[in-house]
Amino acid sequence: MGGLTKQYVLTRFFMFVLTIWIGATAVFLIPRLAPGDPVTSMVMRMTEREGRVENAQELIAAWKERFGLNDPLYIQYFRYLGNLVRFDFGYSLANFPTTAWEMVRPALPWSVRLLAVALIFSFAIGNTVGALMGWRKTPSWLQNILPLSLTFTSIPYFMFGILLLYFIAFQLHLLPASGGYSRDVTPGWNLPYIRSVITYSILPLVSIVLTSMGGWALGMRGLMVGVNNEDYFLLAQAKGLSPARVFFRYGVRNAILPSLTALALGMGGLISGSMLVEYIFAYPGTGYTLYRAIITQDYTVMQTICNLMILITATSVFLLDLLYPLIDPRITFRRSQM
Amino acid sequence: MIHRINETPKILEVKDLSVHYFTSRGAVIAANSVNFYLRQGEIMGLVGESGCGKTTVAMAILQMVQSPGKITHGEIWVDGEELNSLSERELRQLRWRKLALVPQGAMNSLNPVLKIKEQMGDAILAHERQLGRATLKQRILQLLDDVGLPARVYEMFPHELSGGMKQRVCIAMAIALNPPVIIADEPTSALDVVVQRVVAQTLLDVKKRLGVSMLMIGHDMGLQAQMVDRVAVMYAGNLVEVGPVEAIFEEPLHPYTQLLIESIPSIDERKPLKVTEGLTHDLRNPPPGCIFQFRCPYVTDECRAGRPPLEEIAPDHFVACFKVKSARLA
Amino acid sequence: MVRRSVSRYNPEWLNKKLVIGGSMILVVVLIGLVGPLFWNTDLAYVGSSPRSLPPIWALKGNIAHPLGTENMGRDMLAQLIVGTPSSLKVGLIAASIGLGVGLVLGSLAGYMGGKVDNIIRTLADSATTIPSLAVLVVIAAHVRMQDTTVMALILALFAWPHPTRIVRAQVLTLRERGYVRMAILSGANAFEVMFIEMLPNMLPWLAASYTGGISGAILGATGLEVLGLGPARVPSLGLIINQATGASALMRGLYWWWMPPILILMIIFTGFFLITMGLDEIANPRLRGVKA
Amino acid sequence: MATPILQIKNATKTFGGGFLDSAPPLVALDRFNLEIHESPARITTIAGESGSGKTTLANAILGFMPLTEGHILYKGQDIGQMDRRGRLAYRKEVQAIFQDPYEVYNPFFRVQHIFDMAMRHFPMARTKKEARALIEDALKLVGLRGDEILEKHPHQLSGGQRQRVMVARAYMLQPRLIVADEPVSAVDASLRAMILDIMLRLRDEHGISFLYITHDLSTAYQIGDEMVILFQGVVAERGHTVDIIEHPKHPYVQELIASIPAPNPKHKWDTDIKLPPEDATRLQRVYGCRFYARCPMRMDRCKTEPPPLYSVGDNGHEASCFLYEAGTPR
Repeated sequence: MGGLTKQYVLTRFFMFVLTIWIGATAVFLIPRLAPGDPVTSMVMRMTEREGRVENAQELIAAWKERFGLNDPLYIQYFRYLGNLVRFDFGYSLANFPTTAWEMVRPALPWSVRLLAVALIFSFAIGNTVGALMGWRKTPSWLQNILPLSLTFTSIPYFMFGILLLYFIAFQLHLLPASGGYSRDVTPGWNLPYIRSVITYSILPLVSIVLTSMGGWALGMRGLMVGVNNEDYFLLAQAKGLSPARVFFRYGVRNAILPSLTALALGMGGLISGSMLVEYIFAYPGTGYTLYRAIITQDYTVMQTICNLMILITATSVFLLDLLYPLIDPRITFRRSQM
Repeated sequence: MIHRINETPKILEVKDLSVHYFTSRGAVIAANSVNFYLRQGEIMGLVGESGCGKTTVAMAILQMVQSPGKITHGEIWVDGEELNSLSERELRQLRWRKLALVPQGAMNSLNPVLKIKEQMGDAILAHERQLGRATLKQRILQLLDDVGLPARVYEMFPHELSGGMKQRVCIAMAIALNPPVIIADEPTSALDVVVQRVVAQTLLDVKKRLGVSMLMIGHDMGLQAQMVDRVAVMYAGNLVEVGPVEAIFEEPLHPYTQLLIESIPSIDERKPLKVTEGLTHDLRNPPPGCIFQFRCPYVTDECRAGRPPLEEIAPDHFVACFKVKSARLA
Repeated sequence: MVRRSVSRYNPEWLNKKLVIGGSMILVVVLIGLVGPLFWNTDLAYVGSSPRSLPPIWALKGNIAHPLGTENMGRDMLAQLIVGTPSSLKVGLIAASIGLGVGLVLGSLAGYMGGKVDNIIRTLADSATTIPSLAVLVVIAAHVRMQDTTVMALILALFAWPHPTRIVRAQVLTLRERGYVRMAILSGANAFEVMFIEMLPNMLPWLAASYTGGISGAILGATGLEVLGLGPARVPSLGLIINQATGASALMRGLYWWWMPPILILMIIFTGFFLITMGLDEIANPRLRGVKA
Repeated sequence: MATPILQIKNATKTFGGGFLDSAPPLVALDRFNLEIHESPARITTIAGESGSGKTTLANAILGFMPLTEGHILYKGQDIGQMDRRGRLAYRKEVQAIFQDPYEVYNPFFRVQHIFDMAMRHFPMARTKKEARALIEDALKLVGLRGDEILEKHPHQLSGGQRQRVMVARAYMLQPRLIVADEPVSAVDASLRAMILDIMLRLRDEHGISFLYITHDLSTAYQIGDEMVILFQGVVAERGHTVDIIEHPKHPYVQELIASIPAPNPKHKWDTDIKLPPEDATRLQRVYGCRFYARCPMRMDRCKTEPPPLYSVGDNGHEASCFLYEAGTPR
């Protein structure tokens, strides 16, 4: 029977925990596997940038002490995991008394909002375009226009962002270039503020949507072409159903299923890509915070953002997995019913 | 042989139908000037080996030949209407109401993500929009009962059914609008022999009760013998013989029909195998003359020069062979 | 002994997208190969040239620096000639490691099944969902990168899950194929089955995964460079963009600074994208003949 | 008596039931026993419908799939425990032909490859010339010539040619036993007889035994010697082919044979057949006879007690049904 079985939920939950664990472990372990320790290399970097750092050796020792870097690796590791579970990310290095979480928290809603809207738009537009491209009955004038929407598919989000920034914001002055909202409005539930937030988000949004929807469209086209040849699709036509009904109920309804799995996989890439877009547009989300952390060598803030991104991805994948069986009755179908 | 003029009206007529598949290496003639008719209330079998064009003919009748295939010539008359000349919209309204399909391969003919009730309901509602919910449910339950399926199938998904049950759902769906003609495209292929019998008998039962006419595509001669009234034999895109089932099995006239009948393994007596060999031609370059000339043991110069037409040599019995024709004349 | 004839049997290898994409990549490769023969690459370093010269077609353009210079006195043409091959190199190294690891893990998983398969599949599945750039940033911030090779190694950490999944899926389907069984019946061992029977039939998939991997790695590398986390001493396309944005080149209209590297990167990505699509069409014939 | 070339002892294969499976395990083959002797060469048929375990058995014999329990012995040696050398010897003497004559060709190579591979691992020829002579010899048996086909790609051959090449390949290795897994199910009727005829010739002229695995009782009836009929992993009936087909004892086998469509329009099916509740068979774990749910003659004890094989006639004719418990065949 369709629906959620305990087995299925448990397996998916295991994957959820595992993804977070692998990501967090990579973030912890790999810098430590490299020759030298994080603190020393960070100080060396500072030396590289600023020419000279006063009392470099003492600084290194003090930092090592503060981070417990003198403990054996496994103790550091378990302490790290323990803190992670308690959502304790430690103090910001650049702004000491502030915690890393306090540094990141204000940026989160901006990023999540931007991401969610971008995802909805690119998924909806991309799949519609792709489904129409893969459908035999699509009028030929539309068939000829649709591929145009794939133009920007291969270009990375942020590079397209730079072009938009230059032409639309700096050359044509149509839209604001950077930031999250105009300095002239007061944040809160007032119309000018909301309008400003929307205006400022248009360019980052457009760069993500225009460059990512082509991927969905291509995937959907392939799936739709496959469905076109399925016996049930042909039978639906033979039944004399209206083209719209055949298209949605026997075409899109089936072809969208693998796209949903790809949605889960695409989350990580989307989050990664949007971070650079935020940097380009100085959009006050986590991507921009990350960039500021890189400039100020704020190691803990970087780690915090990274772990949060992993958490967000894993959570959305998990939620999607839970949703999936409700859409595809076969997914938790057990062998005993064969 | 019974020489009796059959006056039963023709419900389906295929006139001079040609279907070509346009490939990069030339056009493949999948069906070449195919002519036959189906009388009201009869089951006609359309048989031949794989790739002979029998499924293409079925798809052409349904006006569902897929690209790169194309109907290049011919007329298809169903219950007084010519299908090739209909608009897409008119065709849609006619489909299923006059011409239903029991598809090949029971496995994939049902949409895996829709419940049986939705798929059957779709077919009915597409043609009877104003139908109430309760009436619709009653209709579907009745149809399921008609093909011997329990009522719980109504709420089930296709993957919860066995192959035979799925195919019976397809039959129930085909009779939903009481169409005059049903095309059954290898309806029992890929089913186990016992299930095959159950499905075949369901079809026969439905036909008997509703008086529907049926065109049954197939390659299993045993099944044809059990089910059909007349048989049309197809070879490489051409009809070579059409006749009453008893005549075809007892006294096949065309050399290819003879070959088909002889190669059926018997379950009644153990006898030596009859082995024949022959070349088939390239479908892109059919030879001038008879299509069967390379495999025919009786081939003459006449066969190589011109193609024998399909001619009626007894009521409802047609053969395309010079040898048969001259034997009859003599 | 064993004769292969892909070219004759599969004319679809001459896919249009494949050819166009391939030519685009070839042009970019030539910049790095032929460029140093005609242009002094020493000009790619700080102070080698006058500062902030516009390109030759602009009002104050200079034949000595046809694409102009930036505000630290680096010649743009020289920077592109040095930076372009290094970007390609990163992608190539990372994707090759990824493909190698993927071949080993994928065939292990597909062949051995059971626990080995479970572990490898689960690892690869979770690794694909991890937002790679976020993790890369943290790693890159801590690893001192002198040259592009180290960066390629780090990027390789995210280059293996995709090939692993592809190879595993392929081995699982091919394992049931009649011809693989025929080879086993003919006494072939696992090695021969993998490399003689299966590998040729996986080629389009592997190639698509490989080109996809290359552009993925270049994307990652460029991303890190743009954020200022790449090797700081060697010119690279991402680093040029980083320096340009850092110097507000966009606002100041110094388009010759940031635009050329972006254009080259766009050619690279579009080229690899077309190649990947072409290869996909070869691998999945049913995509062919559909407009795109 | 000499050691049998192949001995299958207590072969059991269970699928699923693992750690992450919530479903109960599926027993595909349950304690199956069979002996095949080198001489005289015989054709032993393993017949059954889908899910009967016949393909599982073939896969186990060919070493594609390990058994859950039981042993397969080649000349007294367990094939699961042989070293590479022993396995090569086994591979040479026990060969196979499969159903799909296209799938067994690697699309990447020419037809020649299929012979090269075998030549490489089995020392049969010292020079290229010798090898070619062997290949030509094998091809001649199936009526083909090397220069016609070896340099071609598999898709350039017809279905019949492809299947004949596979037979030639198996024959070239001079095996003692060929496992033929549905060798004629995918070829057209007129070619079927040719393949079956080659099998008979290999048995009679070259002393090669066959394990003929099929769902088609009529071809088995035409060429087979011994026969085993499987139902859901268990032997329903075994004995000489003619005895079983002409006098089936087990209710399942009777149903099976009655369901084969006779190629004779005058002998139509008895339409009173009760439709078997096909969805009721696999739902619950079976403790007794696996045919219980469908059996028209079932008794209470059949539900809980699996029936052993009872002798029902000459030539080792046995059926697993309590109806024959007293040893008095009806």
